Amino acid sequence: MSTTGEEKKSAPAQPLFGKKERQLLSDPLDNNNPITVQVLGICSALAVTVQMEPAFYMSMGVIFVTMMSNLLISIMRNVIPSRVRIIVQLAVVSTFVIIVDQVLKAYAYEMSKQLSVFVGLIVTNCIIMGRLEAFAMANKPWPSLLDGIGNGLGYGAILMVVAFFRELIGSGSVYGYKVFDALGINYIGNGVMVIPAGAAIVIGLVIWAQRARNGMVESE
Amino acid sequence: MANLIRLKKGYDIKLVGEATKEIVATETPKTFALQPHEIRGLVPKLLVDVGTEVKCGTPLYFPKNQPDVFFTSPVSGEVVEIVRGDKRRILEVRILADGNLNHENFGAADPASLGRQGVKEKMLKSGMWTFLRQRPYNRVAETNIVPKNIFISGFDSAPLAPDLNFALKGRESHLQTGINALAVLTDGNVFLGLKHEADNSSFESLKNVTISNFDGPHPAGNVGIQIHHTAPINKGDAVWTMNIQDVANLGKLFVEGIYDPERIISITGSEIVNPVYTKLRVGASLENAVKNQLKPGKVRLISGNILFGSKVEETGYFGYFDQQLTAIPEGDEAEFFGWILPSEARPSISKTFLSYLTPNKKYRVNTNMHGEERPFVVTNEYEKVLPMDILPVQLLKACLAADLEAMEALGIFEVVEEDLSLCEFVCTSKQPVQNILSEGLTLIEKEG
Amino acid sequence: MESLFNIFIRAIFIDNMIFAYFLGMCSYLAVSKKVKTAIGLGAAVTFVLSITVPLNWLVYNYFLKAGAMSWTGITALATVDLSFIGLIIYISVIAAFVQLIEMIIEKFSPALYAALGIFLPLIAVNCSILGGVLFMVGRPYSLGDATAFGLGSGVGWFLAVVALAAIREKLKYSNVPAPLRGLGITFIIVGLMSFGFLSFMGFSI
Amino acid sequence: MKFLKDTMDKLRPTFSKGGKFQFLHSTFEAFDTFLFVPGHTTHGKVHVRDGIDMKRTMIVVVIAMIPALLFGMWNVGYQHFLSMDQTASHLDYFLHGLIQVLPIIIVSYGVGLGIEFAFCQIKGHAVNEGFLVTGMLIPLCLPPTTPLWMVALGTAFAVIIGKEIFGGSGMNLLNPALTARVFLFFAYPAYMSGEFLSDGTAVWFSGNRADIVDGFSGATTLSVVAGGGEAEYSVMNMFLGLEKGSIGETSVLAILIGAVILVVSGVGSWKIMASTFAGGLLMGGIFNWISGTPFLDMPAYQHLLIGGFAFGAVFMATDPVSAAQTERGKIIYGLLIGILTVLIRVGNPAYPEGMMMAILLMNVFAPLIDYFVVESNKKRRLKRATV
Repeated sequence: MSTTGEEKKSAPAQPLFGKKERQLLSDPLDNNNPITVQVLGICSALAVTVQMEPAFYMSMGVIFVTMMSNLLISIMRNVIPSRVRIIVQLAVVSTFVIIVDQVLKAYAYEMSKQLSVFVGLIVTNCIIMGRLEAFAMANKPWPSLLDGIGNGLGYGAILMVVAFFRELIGSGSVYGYKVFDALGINYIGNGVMVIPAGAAIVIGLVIWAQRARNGMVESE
Repeated sequence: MANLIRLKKGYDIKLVGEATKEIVATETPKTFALQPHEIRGLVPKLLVDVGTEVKCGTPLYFPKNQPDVFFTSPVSGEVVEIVRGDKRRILEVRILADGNLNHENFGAADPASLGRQGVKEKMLKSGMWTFLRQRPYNRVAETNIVPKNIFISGFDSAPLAPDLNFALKGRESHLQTGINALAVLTDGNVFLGLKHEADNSSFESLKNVTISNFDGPHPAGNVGIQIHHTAPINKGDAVWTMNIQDVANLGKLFVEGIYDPERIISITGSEIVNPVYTKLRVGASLENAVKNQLKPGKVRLISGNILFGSKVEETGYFGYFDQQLTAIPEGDEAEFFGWILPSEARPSISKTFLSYLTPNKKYRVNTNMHGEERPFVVTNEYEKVLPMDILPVQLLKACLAADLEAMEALGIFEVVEEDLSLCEFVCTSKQPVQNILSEGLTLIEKEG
Repeated sequence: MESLFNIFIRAIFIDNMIFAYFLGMCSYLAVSKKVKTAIGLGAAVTFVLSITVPLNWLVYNYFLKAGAMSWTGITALATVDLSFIGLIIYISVIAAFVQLIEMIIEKFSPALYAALGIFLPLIAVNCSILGGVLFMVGRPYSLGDATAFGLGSGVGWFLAVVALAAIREKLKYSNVPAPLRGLGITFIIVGLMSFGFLSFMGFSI
Repeated sequence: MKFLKDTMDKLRPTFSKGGKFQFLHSTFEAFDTFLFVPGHTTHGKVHVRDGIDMKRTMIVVVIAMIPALLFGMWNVGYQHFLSMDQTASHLDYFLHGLIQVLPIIIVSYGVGLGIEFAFCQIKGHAVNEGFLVTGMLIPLCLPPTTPLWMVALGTAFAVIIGKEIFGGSGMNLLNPALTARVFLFFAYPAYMSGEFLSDGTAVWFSGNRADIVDGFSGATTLSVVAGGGEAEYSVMNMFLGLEKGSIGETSVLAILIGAVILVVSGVGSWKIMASTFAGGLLMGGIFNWISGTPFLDMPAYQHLLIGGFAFGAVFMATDPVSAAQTERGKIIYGLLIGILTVLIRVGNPAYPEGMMMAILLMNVFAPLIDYFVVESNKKRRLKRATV
């Protein structure tokens, strides 16, 4: 399912933000999006998209974890015995997740309550393990860091798009701001967008729109 | 002794134009033709050319993949034309009859004393082998195998079908010899399916055969249905079938040493002036048989019955496996609000027409589709007319999806196009059921 | 005090791992193409969930939560709160258990093992398992409740995956717009299915 | 008629390939085949086809729904006057209901057909007649107070998400009408459970729609029972349908007339209907046996008379596309619907519309039921081979 990560030994002297590096950041946003194209990390993505705010915090958490664990694993990649690499990866990821969890609890308690178990579940988010396996284990720290950020961003972007539609249609607001009220429209929130079914349908449509644009077709 | 199998599912389409039980002689036609494409997937290799003189039983061509099987001339005369279609595919081998009916002599013999190899050789050489059909796939029987069983249906339940008991009256000894010959070919049984509580006088004294009686509407007379209920085909099995009139002709081969592919057929249908029986040879031009017989107007002439037959012109040729001609009106008129009005009575298994109040009425049907093709939607109509433990819709969908594994598991080996013809008739979605199955069979025969 | 039956029903339908929380989606989408494999993985998930949830309940209540270790009688341990490292512990318990299951399946059903292939190790990182444990920790469940919840969650996941697999097998004959094929239409099906699973909303007997 | 046919034939080239209005080809064909069953003839080895076609099948279902529709119209008026403690002539009741219900039907058909035609046009398909039924079912299963824009939204959702993206009629997973109903139920629960008075601003229709429907809303029989069982309902009224509820679902009598039409014509599956009723009775009986709460004690047969049970069993569950498609599967499917309906109803008195949820849930599981039926057929064949 994962596609990149084959560019193992790149030339020694290379710019910090060459074309390749920019691609590492931008590809996961669109054509190689972890959720809609790589089909990774869908697990916990959708449960927190009723509103944009929690989705934003969630995205930040995931970006932090992908970035840091990609970096750390990449640094350690040559010393990890392949037999125990999954355990090591899990340990590294869990550590960062615990950091995120504790930070949220300390500085944004309400939000951490709202995200409930989903912060903890970042551990099992396939994006992270997927990128570690597919990229960080085979690449140098700097590209790995970028790849982590890129995929975190790609994940976050989808989360935010889905949350945008769900919040707008479901509650008539954008990031908590009641747009319809501001426009003087008496908007009746659509309850379907608030229940999980709404998330699945919206993301289905987002995938449709994206694939219709980039021409990707799954053979089944 | 004979066991009785009652079938509830099925449907008899009652039509006007049933043949009266008299055999009217018609003049032997001038031209004959064999049409290789009547057998699915058959690629012929010609043995004759334009100008070749042939006798009745002279080989004309053989299938590319079965070089020891000969299709032989049904008549004596001269090959006058090889009609070809796209990519030079051979459509017809035409023979001009000389009117004398000279036979090749294959020599009379008792099948039991000839042994399996001897019977086989005689059948192959004379062309009688080609009337042996092998299931699965309904192909020409393979020469190097021994079939599990051989099945013969003793009645035809199709609309307006000929009464085979009537057709075979007086041919009991040929029939018995034919059965004896078939019995030599298999280690299993020769099964004969008869219609329950009907006049079976031509068959009652037959020996060397296991008789089962079937009771129920069409397609009870289809040999495929009978196989399913007597000794079903499992994966890896091969069984053979033969039309009962051809069994009698097979007997004639052993009794008299000649190949004589003639059948008593019924000329039927609402557009036939005088529906009767007549004698017709395989591949015969129809012109004499239907001369002065077709009513005016747009008429479709069918070699075979309305559920399994080929559209032919008046100057066309009689099918290789058929035993009836049918003529019905073409139905190319659009019908105003035809889908909502009660409409004129027509046969239907649905009860949305008034016709269901008069179940015994006989109809004059036409060839209109009565609707447009749609995806499979309505359920349970195929099941009503297929008296087999087979899920027809699922099987057809597997064929459409080219899912070999599912096709096999759902029983494609047990059916041939003919068995699903009623499913196509009843289909609300107007699906080409037989074509779908046919493509499935072709695919699985090629891949499997 | 909820009855075990209600916890069970709620876990299957209302708090369904797939339809309410989208947990375990990766393997859910990957194995739901054929009913046979779906049944295999579904059974595995059910089994793992119904064992690891109570197992982790014991771990949490006797080792991790504040004051959990008072049973040891060691005063130094009596006030220790280890719940912050819970994540790592739970994951380890799950991983170890899955390893065991994998070995058992490999030994007794090579066919199933071959069919599930790479998905068995995935159970360890199947979010529904960890999710089940985390939900359990967050709720005031007794051991019995936790077992009912774990089993219910598993059954819910099982039903969801086999139903989707049957639907996708049926969908082979449909004519879905090309860009929607695969992931897109599957998500929409999941959405529509989740309507059905809301049947038991507010259910209690 | 000849003239009409000639006109259509003359127009055909304009809409065919190369014609000026080629892009409206599907639409033209839809109208043509609506007027005339085409003169296509058979071309395979089967030369005669059954007289039945999809249009005819669908129209039979629509006809079967007409008694429920007519009664529903009358009942809307009757309930209105009843709530205002007035009486009027039956004609008044009916006319009042007609004014109320007709716009809903028009919106449902208008939006649904519009989308359907558009999709067919884009994909170049023939327009399918499946919506004939859906377009009538949607109004029948909605409360008469439903604002028209909700009808439009629900219909659009059902047709696009519920059907078209699966490839159109015959491919859908859920019953489209039910999809619309459930979508609206979850989107706007207050409007759908009949507790909401339409406030006029949310309605397209002349602004004073609220006046028309005033008093109609309120407790349905189900909510009366649910609310504690001060049984102010009579079994006879339940059977006749003199009670509040969705437009077409109240009168068991009218629905049974439809059921007879469906069963006699063979268009609706009697197996599904019968097994659904049987399942409801079975579960109701079990609950009677347990006994304890008003709902548990409600006689089993009464479960079949309320909350759209009959309507669901006859018109919704029998949709051949979303139901189980194997014969054995249909019986299991129906039984489970009946059982689940009563179970859901009794398990959650605040959420008594168990019928539609049960059907929806079984729509989801119908392919699985079929799967097992098909597998058992395969196994039988395999077993036969090894014996």
